[in-house]
Amino acid sequence: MKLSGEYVFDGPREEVWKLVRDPEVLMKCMPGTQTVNKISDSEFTGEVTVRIGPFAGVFAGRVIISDEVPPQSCTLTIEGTGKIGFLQGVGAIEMTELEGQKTLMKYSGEAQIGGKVASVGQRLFDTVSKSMMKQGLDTLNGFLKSNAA
Amino acid sequence: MKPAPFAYYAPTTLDEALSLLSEHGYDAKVLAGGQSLVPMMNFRIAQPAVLVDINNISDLAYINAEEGGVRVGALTRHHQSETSPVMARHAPLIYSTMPKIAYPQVRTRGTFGGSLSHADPSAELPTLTTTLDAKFRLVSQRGERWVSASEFFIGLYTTALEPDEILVEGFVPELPPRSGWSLQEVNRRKHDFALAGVAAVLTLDESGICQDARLVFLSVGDRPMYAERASNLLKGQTLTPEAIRAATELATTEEIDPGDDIHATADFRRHLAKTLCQRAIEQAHQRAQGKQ
Amino acid sequence: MDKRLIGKRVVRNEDPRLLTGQAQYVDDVNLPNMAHAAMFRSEYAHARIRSIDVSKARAHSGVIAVYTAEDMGADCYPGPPLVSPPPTVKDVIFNSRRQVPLVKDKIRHAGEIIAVVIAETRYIAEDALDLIEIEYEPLPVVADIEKALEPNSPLVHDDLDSNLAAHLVQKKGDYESARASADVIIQRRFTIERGTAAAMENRGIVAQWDAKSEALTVWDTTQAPIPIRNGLAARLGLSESKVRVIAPFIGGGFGPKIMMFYSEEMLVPWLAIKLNRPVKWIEDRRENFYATTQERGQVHEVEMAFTRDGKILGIKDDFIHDTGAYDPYGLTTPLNTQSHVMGGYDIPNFTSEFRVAFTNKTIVTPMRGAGRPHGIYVIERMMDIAAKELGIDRVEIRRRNLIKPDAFPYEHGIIDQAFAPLIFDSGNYEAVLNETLKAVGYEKFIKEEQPRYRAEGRRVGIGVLPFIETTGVGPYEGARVTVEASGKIAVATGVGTQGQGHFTSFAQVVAEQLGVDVTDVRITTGDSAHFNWGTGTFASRGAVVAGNAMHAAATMVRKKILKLASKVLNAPEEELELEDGMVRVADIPQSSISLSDLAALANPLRGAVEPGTEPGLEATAYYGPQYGPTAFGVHAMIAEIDPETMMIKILRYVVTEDCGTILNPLILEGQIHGGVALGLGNAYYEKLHFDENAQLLNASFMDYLLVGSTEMPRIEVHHLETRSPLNELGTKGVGEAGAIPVPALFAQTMEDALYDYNLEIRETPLNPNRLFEIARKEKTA
Amino acid sequence: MEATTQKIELSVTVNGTRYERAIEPRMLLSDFLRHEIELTGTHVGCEHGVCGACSVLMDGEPVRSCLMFAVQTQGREIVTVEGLGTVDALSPVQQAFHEAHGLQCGFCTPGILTTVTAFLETNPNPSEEEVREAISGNLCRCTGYQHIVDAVLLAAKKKQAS
Repeated sequence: MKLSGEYVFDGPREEVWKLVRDPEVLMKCMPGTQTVNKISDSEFTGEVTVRIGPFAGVFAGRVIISDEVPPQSCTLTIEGTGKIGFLQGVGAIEMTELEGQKTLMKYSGEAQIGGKVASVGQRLFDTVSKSMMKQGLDTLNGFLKSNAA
Repeated sequence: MKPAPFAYYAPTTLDEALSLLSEHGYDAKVLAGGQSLVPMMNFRIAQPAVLVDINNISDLAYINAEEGGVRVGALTRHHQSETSPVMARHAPLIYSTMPKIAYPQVRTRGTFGGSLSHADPSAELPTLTTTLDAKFRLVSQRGERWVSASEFFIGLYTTALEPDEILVEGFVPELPPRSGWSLQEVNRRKHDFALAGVAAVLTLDESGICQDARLVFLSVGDRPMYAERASNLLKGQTLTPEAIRAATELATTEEIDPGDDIHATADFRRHLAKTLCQRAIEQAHQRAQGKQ
Repeated sequence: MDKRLIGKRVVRNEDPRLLTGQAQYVDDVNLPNMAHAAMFRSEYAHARIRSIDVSKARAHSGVIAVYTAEDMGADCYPGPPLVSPPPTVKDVIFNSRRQVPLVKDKIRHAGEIIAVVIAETRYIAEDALDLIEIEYEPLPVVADIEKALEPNSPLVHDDLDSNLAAHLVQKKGDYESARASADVIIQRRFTIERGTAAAMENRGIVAQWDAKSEALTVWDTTQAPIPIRNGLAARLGLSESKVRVIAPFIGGGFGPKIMMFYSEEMLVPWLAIKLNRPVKWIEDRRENFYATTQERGQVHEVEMAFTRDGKILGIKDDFIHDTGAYDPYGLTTPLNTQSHVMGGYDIPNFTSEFRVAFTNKTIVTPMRGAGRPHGIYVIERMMDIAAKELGIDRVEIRRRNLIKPDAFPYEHGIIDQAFAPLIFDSGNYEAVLNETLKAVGYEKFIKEEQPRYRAEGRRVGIGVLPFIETTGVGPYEGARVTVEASGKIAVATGVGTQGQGHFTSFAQVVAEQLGVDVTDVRITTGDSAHFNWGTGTFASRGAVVAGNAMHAAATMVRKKILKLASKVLNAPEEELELEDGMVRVADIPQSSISLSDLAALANPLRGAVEPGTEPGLEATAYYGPQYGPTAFGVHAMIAEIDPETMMIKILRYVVTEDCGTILNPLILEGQIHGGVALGLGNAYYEKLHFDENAQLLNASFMDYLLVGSTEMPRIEVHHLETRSPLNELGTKGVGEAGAIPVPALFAQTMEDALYDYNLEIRETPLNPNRLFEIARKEKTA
Repeated sequence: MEATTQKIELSVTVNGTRYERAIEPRMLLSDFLRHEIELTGTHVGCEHGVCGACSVLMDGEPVRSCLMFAVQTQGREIVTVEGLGTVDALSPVQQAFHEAHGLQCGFCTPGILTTVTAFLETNPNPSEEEVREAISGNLCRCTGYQHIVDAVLLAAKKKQAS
């Protein structure tokens, strides 16, 4: 499943980069994150509870940051495994400065879902991934604004 | 495929049910018809710790005609709506759609309130109630409130309901005179979830000009997609083919957000939405003119 | 009075029990102290197991045992090959790799079993599955059959140097010369994707071990109880006489219920012995999508040589066949494809090379159609394309090439799935075509109706095409017919039954010989305690092979009856007739004896039996054909499509079938209806969607679309009867026929309906989305 | 109010017989019928509410027994295929299925018979299209539905005549 889009952050690129570069922040941007553990500067793991209506699942998550070109671009690798399935995603993000202290993020990536949840819930992936992406970016933007405040 | 264990309550009054929800919060799920919840439980992709079965609460199943519309209780089974003369008279869009929803054995169990609360973006009732500008009464121990359908549906399986609230009834306004309606869908098999669909209601003035219009799409977003701008575009217009095309174009290029799945690409869904939107407006227009 | 029973629309003997919930299926077996198994299956398609910890599951209340491959020890070894490659074909490459009961180290498809939990209830067993902790090392996945055979592909089986499971070439005539002399050469590529049989009953096994008598009883949803019995006995070190396999009523088979062995079939009986408790395992629907075998994935590169006037000079078909992670079923399916790719046509030159690829997907074994729909799809699509390119009417080009009635037996000179030469025994192909054209009103539709529709802007198309089906292959089946003391007839055979009406059609064959009512013949199928020999129900062979064994045994019993009655009634055998359960001397009705009395006389309690005679009115007979008869049919369809939504409505569906002698038209029609329903699924609804990690994205009936009552058109069935000269009854098989031509027919009909889009369909199954994409591409091209 | 994952006392009438059992709340009605009270005529084909093989009548209406918990049938009346007729006395619907060859493997049949029995009560003289709608929630892999449709139409005729 391909996932791509754009998002405008209400803050300068350096600030957005700092947040993106902080896997702990990234993990927290995943809706439902319970715990975060640092493995290295560019790798974090954590536990995420995904809740969508009656569906609820706990996933062991991992985020790895690579191919960094600060403060412009990087690659994110995200993994999640749980009793009801697993997810693997690789995405490239690229940021450009906009006028008025804003930042445009372009992202494009590919996600693969497997296991039980993939086998019976495929109808909803696209909607779920889009909405989780939006929630995550909104959260990131929220951090940005609260840091600025 | 057997469900995980859960604690089961079968309250006989609404107060008891609300108290249970208040106590258990996110851990609890309301069991109404169960036609969407129980399959998820059998697959074990839903494992609620507590089920509050509201089927034993009396007085929640009714379809009553009222001034300006029809009041529908949350436990009204689809089969009741399908066979209700009151529904046929006051909410023909809902009435005529009921036979399309799932299968006969599901309609005997599936409920009005359950379908709305589940908020599947491909289900018909959320779309129809949004189209008809219905409102819902949500009750908790903290009190009650009325929420319009367009504010109720927030996202995928996500509504304005708090964990301690139950949708107890809906009020579906009756369409004024010179109104027409239509639901157009494309389904793989007749009773599957639509690949794309749209409901339209129109009201004409005495000279035949469109006074009011609402276009709402299903299966092309994370909730019923109300094409507000396209609907507004129709208002004040004579519904010429050009006007219909323009509204369709606006709605299906800017006001829906279709996704890919194994049955259809976003591209095809958009194409279907466009075809169906035009057909829906045309059919609603015909009906408004008393031609059908 | 008409004594003929064969060919009559007799209602079924088995119905009353099935209609009242009294028929026993495997999941209905309920034994004292029975434990319930649930399988812990891999979610990954290709992975190494790093570690597994079942301790929490073992400790869970209500859990009796948990076994991994390690716990199973030396008993965990692969099943036997069910079918070997044909010894009669030269230069076959075949790498036999078979599934194990429990996987120890490397997972080769999602759904493979890693551990089994046995608990007091299935609910508890499933709870315990959630407590098993496992760590995988995911490996690169082989999902695509073409990429599987590329040099750098990851390997499904590490000990092989590629994913090539098999390779085989067959030739007839000299295709290259034919090509050189052709006026027109047409080349195309076709893809056919995987589906599943989805019998309404999932698989299931119940095993009971009696330690004191060392006897094992297994209830199994198998189509082949005798081979399962023999294999289990060998595997478990038991005498065959101590193992009883019962295939009771089965809720649909369609091919995948014949396997040697499913992992669970090896596991559950082993567990019952190990635990000394009856164990039940019932597959659930989600498991069925992973663990029950599937079929259909192939990619073809085809070339055909024609003369200008549409005569076929030759065909070259190279294809890749997907066998999934293992290949226990040999080459049956791709061999069937090869033997059907010439259709019912007189094709002098043929060459076909197939490669079978291992992939990280569920095992492939034959399912209803079994490679035949692929062959027919290829040839019939090519005929349509040729008709267009040569400017010849699509019916006419077929007519010019069909095998003529005087050309039978028609020898193809290649080997088919039965390891026998492919020979078409008999047929009257053009007559069947003509009958269909008449029935569907082809001429009138083309000349009058279609232009009218088109003038109205409606896209209504017609399709007509023929197909062959090789059926009724060996090796053999048997039957034992006994006249019981009650005068009723007991019949036993080794084949299993999954809804084909064997209790009735076999009864008709026997009753006709013995002059009794059909309801007085009681058939036992699929119980190894009742009949010791047999292979199974597959390849559209029940009515042909077991049916002729029935006929042979009944004929022998008839002789015994007449011989004994002649003595008792003191009348020559020629003057005796069997009717209403009596043997009568013709024209002297008072001189008669009932079969009941005769049976008692044949099995006396005192006195002497003449030396050299056998007691009782009983006979056992076997029938094993040299090669199977080939059935023929033509299907026609008229359908409308909305070019904006690609929603279809089938307005007419006509079938003319020639499967030789008809035993029971009611049952025959039912078989065809059901076959067409599956075929329609394969044409437009049913596709298993695997992603690039070989994860199945539609493992439920929500997303895997079986055709429903609101989608199925009414089917008009017509018959022609060209008796097969190969067997006494003159029968040919029909079980799979309905499914075979439908995808090709559907494609032809869609192209005709969407005439102004100039479609060329080269894939199946289609769906609205794909039709939309193809149509848009062709329009912009 | 006491709620629990512990067993609950259930009292339900099935085919006119009252059954009382202590069961877990999560036990599906289909499993209760098949394994607790051993009425194995009701079949389970998918356990996610699509195939319809498990359809039974609750208070006269067809329901999916795999999508109900048995505890939800407290005090209700259930009719399964075993309650429609017997081998020696088939119900008119069963008889029609026999005559029209409306079944092959018989696995989906019980769910269809219960559904159709209820359907003909409310629609005694249906059109073919209405019949197809009525059984649209029942999958059959053997028959292509044609003989099932014929059987339902025949059953309607039989019932009208009697």
